[in-house]
Amino acid sequence: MEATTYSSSELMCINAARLLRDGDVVFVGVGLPNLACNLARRTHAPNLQMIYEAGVIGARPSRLPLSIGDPTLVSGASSVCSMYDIFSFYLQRGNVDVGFLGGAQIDRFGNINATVIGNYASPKVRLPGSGGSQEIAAWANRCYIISPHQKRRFPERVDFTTSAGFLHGRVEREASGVRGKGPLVVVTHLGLMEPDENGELTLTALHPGCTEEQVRENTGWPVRVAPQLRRTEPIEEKDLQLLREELDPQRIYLKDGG
Amino acid sequence: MEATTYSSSELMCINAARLLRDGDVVFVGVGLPNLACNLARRTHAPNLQMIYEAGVIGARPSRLPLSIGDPTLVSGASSVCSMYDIFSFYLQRGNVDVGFLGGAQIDRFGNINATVIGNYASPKVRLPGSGGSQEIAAWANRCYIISPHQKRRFPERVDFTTSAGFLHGRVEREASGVRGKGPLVVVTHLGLMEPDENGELTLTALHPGCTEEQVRENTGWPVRVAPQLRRTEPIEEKDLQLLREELDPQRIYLKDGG
Amino acid sequence: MSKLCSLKEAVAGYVHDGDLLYCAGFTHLIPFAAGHEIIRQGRRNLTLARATPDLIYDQMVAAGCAKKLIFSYIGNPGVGSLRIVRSELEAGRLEWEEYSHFGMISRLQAGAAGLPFIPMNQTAAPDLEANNPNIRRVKDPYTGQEVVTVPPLHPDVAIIHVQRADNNGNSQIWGILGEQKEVAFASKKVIITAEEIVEESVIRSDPNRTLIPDLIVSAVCCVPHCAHPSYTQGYYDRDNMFYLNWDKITESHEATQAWLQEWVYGVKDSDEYWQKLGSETHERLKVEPAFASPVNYGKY
Amino acid sequence: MSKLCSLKEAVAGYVHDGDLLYCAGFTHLIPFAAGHEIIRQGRRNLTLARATPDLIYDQMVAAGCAKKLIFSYIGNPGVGSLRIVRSELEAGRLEWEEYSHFGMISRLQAGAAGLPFIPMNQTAAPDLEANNPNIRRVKDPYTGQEVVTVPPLHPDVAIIHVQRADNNGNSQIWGILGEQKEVAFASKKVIITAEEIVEESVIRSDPNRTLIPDLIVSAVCCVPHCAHPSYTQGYYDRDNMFYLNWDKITESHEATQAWLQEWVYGVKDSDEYWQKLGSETHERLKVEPAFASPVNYGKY
Repeated sequence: MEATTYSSSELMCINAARLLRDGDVVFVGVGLPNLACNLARRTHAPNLQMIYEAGVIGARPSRLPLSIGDPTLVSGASSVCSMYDIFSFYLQRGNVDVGFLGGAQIDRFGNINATVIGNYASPKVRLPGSGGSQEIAAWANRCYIISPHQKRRFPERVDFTTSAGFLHGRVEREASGVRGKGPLVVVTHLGLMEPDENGELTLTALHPGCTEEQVRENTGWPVRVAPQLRRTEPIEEKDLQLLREELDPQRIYLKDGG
Repeated sequence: MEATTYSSSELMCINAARLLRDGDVVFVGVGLPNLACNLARRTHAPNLQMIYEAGVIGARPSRLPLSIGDPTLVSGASSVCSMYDIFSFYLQRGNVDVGFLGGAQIDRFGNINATVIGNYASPKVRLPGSGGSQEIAAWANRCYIISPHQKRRFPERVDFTTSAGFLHGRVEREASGVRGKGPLVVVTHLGLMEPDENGELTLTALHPGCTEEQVRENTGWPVRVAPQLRRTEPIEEKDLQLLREELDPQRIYLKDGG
Repeated sequence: MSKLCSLKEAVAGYVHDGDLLYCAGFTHLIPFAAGHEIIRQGRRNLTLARATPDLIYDQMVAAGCAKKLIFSYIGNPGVGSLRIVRSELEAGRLEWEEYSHFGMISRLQAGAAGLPFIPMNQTAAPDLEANNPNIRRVKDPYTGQEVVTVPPLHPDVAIIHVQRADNNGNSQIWGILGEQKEVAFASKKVIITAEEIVEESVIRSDPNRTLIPDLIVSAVCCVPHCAHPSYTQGYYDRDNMFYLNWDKITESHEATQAWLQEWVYGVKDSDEYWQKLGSETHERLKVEPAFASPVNYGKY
Repeated sequence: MSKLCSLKEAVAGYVHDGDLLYCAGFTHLIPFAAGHEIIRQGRRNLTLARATPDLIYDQMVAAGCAKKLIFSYIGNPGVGSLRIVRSELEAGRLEWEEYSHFGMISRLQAGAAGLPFIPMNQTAAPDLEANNPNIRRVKDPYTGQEVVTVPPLHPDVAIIHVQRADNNGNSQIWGILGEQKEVAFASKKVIITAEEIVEESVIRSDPNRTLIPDLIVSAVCCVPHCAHPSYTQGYYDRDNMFYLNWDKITESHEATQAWLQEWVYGVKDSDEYWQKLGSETHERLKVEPAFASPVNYGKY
């Protein structure tokens, strides 16, 4: 049997798609989350409901959306509403099952920084800021994070908490009373990390061919390994084909990121 | 010159129409206020903007609306929005110039009761309640009240303050910080009452043929008469004709009410 | 996933004794057929919430379905008093909770938005606030001034009539929107009654027109003429004559019960009700078409 | 009452040095032509508010119009960083005030509704709140739990691009609605730029489609292709190539200034700009029509 070859973006995308359940209402961002959702909808989750922060519900993009407000999201969608409504009637009200998140830094407790590297008042690097992610991280029932596995992206502690993971530990998030369960899985190009009972991200699965050693080298804290470390399922040719031939034929988001 | 004859409803309606200025944005109720606004729009105020609490803006009803949500209000209107929007984006935001009000009781300080006669918890008569009037009375820039002049309708003090006039005096309303100027004119079938510097309704004008004596007999408090008591302008034939032939040909609202 | 079922099935499955029910529609799109089905199925102890109870709740109260009313205006619109509701309130036989329209609608907005309260500016009118412990105050953290608050309303079930919906429940409304969208999002379950069930492609050709998305809908029922004697913009007119007649009918207990016997218990469903109204009424309520200007979304 | 005027007149009359300006549109309907006209007229010390500053504010900041930015996401959408804004912020040459999208939009909702604040549920993310004194807390008077608040935003002037408007300013939008309506009602003055000025009868045939009513509009300008390189649903596509090019152009100060010279200062108005883009671009951005299903309002 010949080994299937794929990029790390493809690997992360397909593993993210596997986390979605049929009928899920997903708050989608452009890029890999969008590809993952469309892949899931075309395979095991035909009733996936894709919602975009621009106020689009039930989108069925017929081309790859190049921005969060691409007109292809609207043509053929089931509903369009204002941004205030999408954040209040959908997200805050508890109508969103899944949110996808990413950021420049993700820390030991799944907190995300998308705001600044360095000091807030006089930043070394000014990042884009929250956009929708502060509320998605708090109010979506389940959150998934997608990120290449690099040491600078996984520090012990974020410089700025743009979106709450488990703060300093699960009890702290639970005490705050926010409705969502927080980040449940971090999908990287090496494997999956999931929060333990204390909310600390631990390695729970490795992708085929990846090692614990690689994960340790590329994580900014002494990452723990779950007692029952799994292997993720091998990548199937049919998923790659869908991604490459139909969903992102120009390889805009699938060009290798790690 | 032969005297023009008209009903008291016609008299009140035409005098109410005279209070409207061209370009006013009016929060309209059905019945006499609707007729007054349509009369004004067809005569001296062609740019009058009629807004209805159902969420209709710029209505141009082609028949007499029989309810506050008549479909004729929508066909040909410039905009339709939700009730939350009409009360918040229009009325609370300060985009409404004029509100028309009525009620079972109007007292010395222009407070209105549309809720109960007697005690709230076990009422002698249960009236319809506020509807939109609590907020119209507070937030429209100018309010006008239309009511037949009867002693039971003009008590010294209302049984229940559904909508604020000047409360116990103008200073009290001003201290509350509400944006609207309160009831500026009460149009009855005998004349006009306007608040004095203390917010107390005083007789400022009599309709042709009406007397101070009639007003005193039909008011529940010792009503003061303004030093410069005026006569309202005589009713013109052309206004009556518009009302009778075009606006309410079946005399649904113009049948005599006092 | 199709949620299509009969109105009988929807009421049997989703409306229970003791529920807090909101039949939506401000004068427009009032789901009378659903109210009648609830009466036929003999629901009891309902808390009926509506800004304007209108004839639909007068009928349900007359039929003994209700233990409490939440409202902001009780009148027979354009006619006068709502006799049944008024006499039950005056007799102390019906509990109630009262707001201004804005207070009532704000409760729905808070409910739809998932907020624990919503602020409103002061109105200086003291008496309703003094009599309703749900109306409270909070200090604006910027100016220190007080604002008035209401808590969210979360009906157990909302019934919402619309012009057209697809099998899944994506629903489009035009004309007066009232509080339809806010009620749908505020409620735990939503039953859609639609004049027409259309192909998904009709809905998806005009997504901005969709007020209620399928993901909050429990059941979809095809119920033409559901709103009579209120109306459905573009489909039929308001039957003002019925609103006037109801005022007469409800002058006597006997006439009211006889009306319920004949027009609610005595008919199987809304189709039979509509047929019974007769061709003269059908003719009287017909409307000439007037179409919206075309709108091009573009193929992207 | 017609408020029709040229975009040049509207900017001259309603946009002043030092104003708080909100050019609306979430990726859709961004009024680039208005931004360019403001640059040409040399406005200074503006506070620029937008959820996503996008290229329009990157260009205005590059041209020296701005002293402060109020925002919730600074990126070149789908491309990466917004270089000019980012470097000005990092260099400390531009003041800023930052929210999440929901915080920003909530400020507009509060502004539009005439409220002194609006509550939002907690997010547990502490750092933005700790760095922005406008984000505060209030105790929910029902549960005693704290909610987060923001104050209203009241821009001096809003510029809003729409598909079609009448002379008076009644404006219809379809496709992504973003924060257009909230911005319009929150602002002190509103300038409408429209792809098409249509007869009042077109607007009034479909009142539910009207997002912005004439009564809050100060000026109406006919500006076809105003939104390029963003898009107008049904009229032309998003020019993604320009979004990619801007990323290259802004790598150097000289190239950025040269671009402003050629494409903003060097053209008279948006018509000249569009012509200068050339037929290949026009062709590339064309869209095939796809019409909304008909809707019947009825003659009443």
